[in-house]
Amino acid sequence: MTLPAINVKKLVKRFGTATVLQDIDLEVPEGKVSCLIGPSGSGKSTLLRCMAFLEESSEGMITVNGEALGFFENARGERERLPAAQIRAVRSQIGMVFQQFNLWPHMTALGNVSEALKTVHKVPKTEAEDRAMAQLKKVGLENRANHYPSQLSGGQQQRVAIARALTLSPKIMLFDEPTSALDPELTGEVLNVMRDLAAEGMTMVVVSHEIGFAATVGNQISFLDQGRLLFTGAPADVFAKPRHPRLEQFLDTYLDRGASMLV
Amino acid sequence: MIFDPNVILKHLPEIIQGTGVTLALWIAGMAFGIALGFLVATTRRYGGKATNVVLAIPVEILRGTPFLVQIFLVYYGGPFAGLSLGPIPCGLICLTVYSAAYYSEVFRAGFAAVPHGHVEAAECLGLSRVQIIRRILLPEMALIVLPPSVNLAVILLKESAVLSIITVPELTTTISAIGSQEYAFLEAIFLLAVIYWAIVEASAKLGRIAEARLSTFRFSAP
Amino acid sequence: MKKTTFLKAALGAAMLFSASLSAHAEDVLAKVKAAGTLKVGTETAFAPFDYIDAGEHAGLNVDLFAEIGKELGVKIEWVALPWEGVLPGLEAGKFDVVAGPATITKARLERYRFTVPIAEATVAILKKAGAPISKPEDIAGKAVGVGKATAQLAQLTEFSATLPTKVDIREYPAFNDAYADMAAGRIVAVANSLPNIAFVAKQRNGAFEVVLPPFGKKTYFGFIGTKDADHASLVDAIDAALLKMKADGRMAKLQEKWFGQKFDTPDAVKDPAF
Amino acid sequence: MSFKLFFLLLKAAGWTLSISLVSILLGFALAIGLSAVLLSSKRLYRAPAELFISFFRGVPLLVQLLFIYNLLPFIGLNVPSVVAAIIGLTLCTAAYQAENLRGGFESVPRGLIEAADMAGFSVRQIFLRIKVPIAMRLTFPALVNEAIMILKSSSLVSVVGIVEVTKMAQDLASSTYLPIELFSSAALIYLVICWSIALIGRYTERALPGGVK
Repeated sequence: MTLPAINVKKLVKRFGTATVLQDIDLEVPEGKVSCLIGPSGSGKSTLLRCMAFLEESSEGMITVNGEALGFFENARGERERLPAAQIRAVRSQIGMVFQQFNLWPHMTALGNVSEALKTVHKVPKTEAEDRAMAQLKKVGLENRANHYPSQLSGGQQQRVAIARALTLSPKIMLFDEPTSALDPELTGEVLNVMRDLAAEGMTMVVVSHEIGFAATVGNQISFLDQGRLLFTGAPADVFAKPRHPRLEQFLDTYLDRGASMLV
Repeated sequence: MIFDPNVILKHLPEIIQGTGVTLALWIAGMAFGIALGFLVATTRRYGGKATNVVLAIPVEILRGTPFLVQIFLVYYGGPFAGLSLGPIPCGLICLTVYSAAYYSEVFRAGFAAVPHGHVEAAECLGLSRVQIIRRILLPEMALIVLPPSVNLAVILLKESAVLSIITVPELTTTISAIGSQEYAFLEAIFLLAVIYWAIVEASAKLGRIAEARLSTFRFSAP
Repeated sequence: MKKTTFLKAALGAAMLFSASLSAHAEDVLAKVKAAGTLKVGTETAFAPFDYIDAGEHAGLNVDLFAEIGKELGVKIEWVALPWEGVLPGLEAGKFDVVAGPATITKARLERYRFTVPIAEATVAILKKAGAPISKPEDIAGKAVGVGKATAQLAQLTEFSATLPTKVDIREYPAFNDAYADMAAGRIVAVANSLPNIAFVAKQRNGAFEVVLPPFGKKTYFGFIGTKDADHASLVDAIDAALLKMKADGRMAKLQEKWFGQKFDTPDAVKDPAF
Repeated sequence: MSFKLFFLLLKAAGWTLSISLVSILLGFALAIGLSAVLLSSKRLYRAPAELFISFFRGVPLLVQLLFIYNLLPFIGLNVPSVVAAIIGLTLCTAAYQAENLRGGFESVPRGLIEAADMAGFSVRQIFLRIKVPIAMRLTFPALVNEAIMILKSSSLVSVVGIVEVTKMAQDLASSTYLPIELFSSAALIYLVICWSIALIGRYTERALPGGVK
């Protein structure tokens, strides 16, 4: 077996006195789609944000393709913070898509997608915009390139945000509830883009309430509840009955009953 | 040039009196201004479109011209139009009208900030317009308008120093007169700055306390 | 007691810092000549010495300083402030000399150095035409205007104390404001120096009247400089220019132009009556 | 009232406009620096900036101007009237603008910065490319208001010897005895300028690409 794309070991995250993640161990396989599901407040978004080092874990380690992210264990076995440049280097392998899209409102779609190439990687303007345009084309928005975020629908904004993450050629894509801020009729276009991406063999970690997506596209499902990772497995195993009682309760309570019948 | 605090101590009674005049004019002007401003804002909101536009004109004129020019116009122009006011009444009237214009805008914004759904809910329950204003809009507005009101109060206090130019015997007038009389110019400016600063800081502090008190009545985020 | 001492110390310390930095010796006349401009501070609401005539700064001071400028070989740069700010401005070094002019008084001589007197400054009453005032004493109990921080105010206050009922003294930032208020009817009279009120009465023909005799002691107007050694040569030079103008008749001509009469002024006032 | 008097007022309005404009711009530059200090996590850095803002927001402009004009010479800075007026208005507006900007920087949505973080931006790049443009847009209406405030406040600079519109009207009123006409005309001039600023501000705001919702 190959090295996991992301390896989470004994991860603990505390906010003040509240422990939101407790002893999380998780391997994200390369080239596969891993889904994190669980009720609100279960810690799944926090776990994803720790994988992007947007949250700093309190204990434990995360490695990305074998390289330590944020913290490493020094010779005396103590946790130590890596220098900022190194954190940036490891993080450059990761692309992130947010629930609220987080497009920069003062730039056009093309500007959003090409900005990091120009600013961070010093790619010449025309080349950066060509590459950005190619990504926009991939998400089907080449004709919206000169629109500002405020002129785009939620679904279009999220597709631009995906294109923005993809231009930097990440090895891993993290999706933090990418469709939950969208009107139901707009979720399809985003999920389709994600499906295409999965088909290309992109390593993806998806936090989502879209159980249907998780069940059909996901290769690995992890169920979190109250800060603990209850189990991880293939969709067929996870959703097979008899289910774990907490999962059954989750499917009943947080989704409409129809959905639980589907899976 | 040595700073001489004796000058301040010698004239303490006058300084206290001048401070008193400033505080009295400020608080009275503000109280009348809030009342008049509220009246204007309510009339503009519920008095129909024409009333709204007609009342917008004086409000915009008052907000678009310097307080000093307004005072000059009333104080020196007034007698030519049959309105001969002494410095204190003139100052009080100008301060009132000026603050009313600004407070009316604060209240208008406050009205607008109350979610329309809350008013609709009250309408559906059969509350009258006056009841809606008293029971729904005002309590919700209070927290919204408090911070800009405190800011405005501070601005008005500072504007009141301008009244010295038409010889209202307030703080600035009193202290600068002492400064000239005693040839203690720097002491005077210094003292003026310190007293105003102290009043402003104290009222800002009061405003923050009021805000903290008021926000405890708010049950949940919208 | 302890509190007062602390207050004094704290305030004193704060100001001492700024005071310690201000000492620097330099001859002002040499500086003025090198720069080619003499900065003169004044207020422009004191007709006929300094006032705004249809937007232009005019008056006896303007003419006199034009001549002084010629004598010293420098241009004149005017800085117009409210009167209350003029003497502080002089002390802060914002200008080299003050035109004003100011009444030469005992109190001011202690702090400032005056030039050769340029006119008489004796204070009298200007009343609104028809007001029941026929002699200075009639202002008892009435509202009388006067400029803030002026010698005229000091003399009016002193005169008021001698009257059976005190005068209702109203202080104005400038005498112009007092005249305007008299026109508006808020006060019935203004106390100011004779040359000023004679000019105003003439300008507003019929509306205002001068009440004679003057109630104040005989005093004179002079320009004001500071007493320190740096400024001595400059004030000396201005004095010399003024004396020269007195001798060759230019001063008298200008007095005629602005007051309609010439004043018999001494060459120096050492011991003012007030 | 003759046209000549109105023309004199207009001429004086040149001072009003130029002093206000220079002060707004200088104040803005100073405010950017101040707000950066205010956002610092070190209390030691923040304290002097907070004191500065508290002073210039707590003391009447009239007193500030006298302070600057008469007190600066004692620390060896003897500035002419125009400079004193500009310094006074600049410091005053900088204090207000710095507070606005701080608020603007603080309300740049966290997620926009995270997105830049994920794209590998350095702290400096995030500040220049993301925070500054967004904070500018957020605070633009407040900036327009402040410009109007300063324009009106400039009516006070005659205490340090500048003959701007208000002082000119006062001077002319005392020799022509036409206070109503002169002060109304002065008011009209202020109104026209203020309303123009408001109009230009609204137009510019609409033209700015994509505000934050």
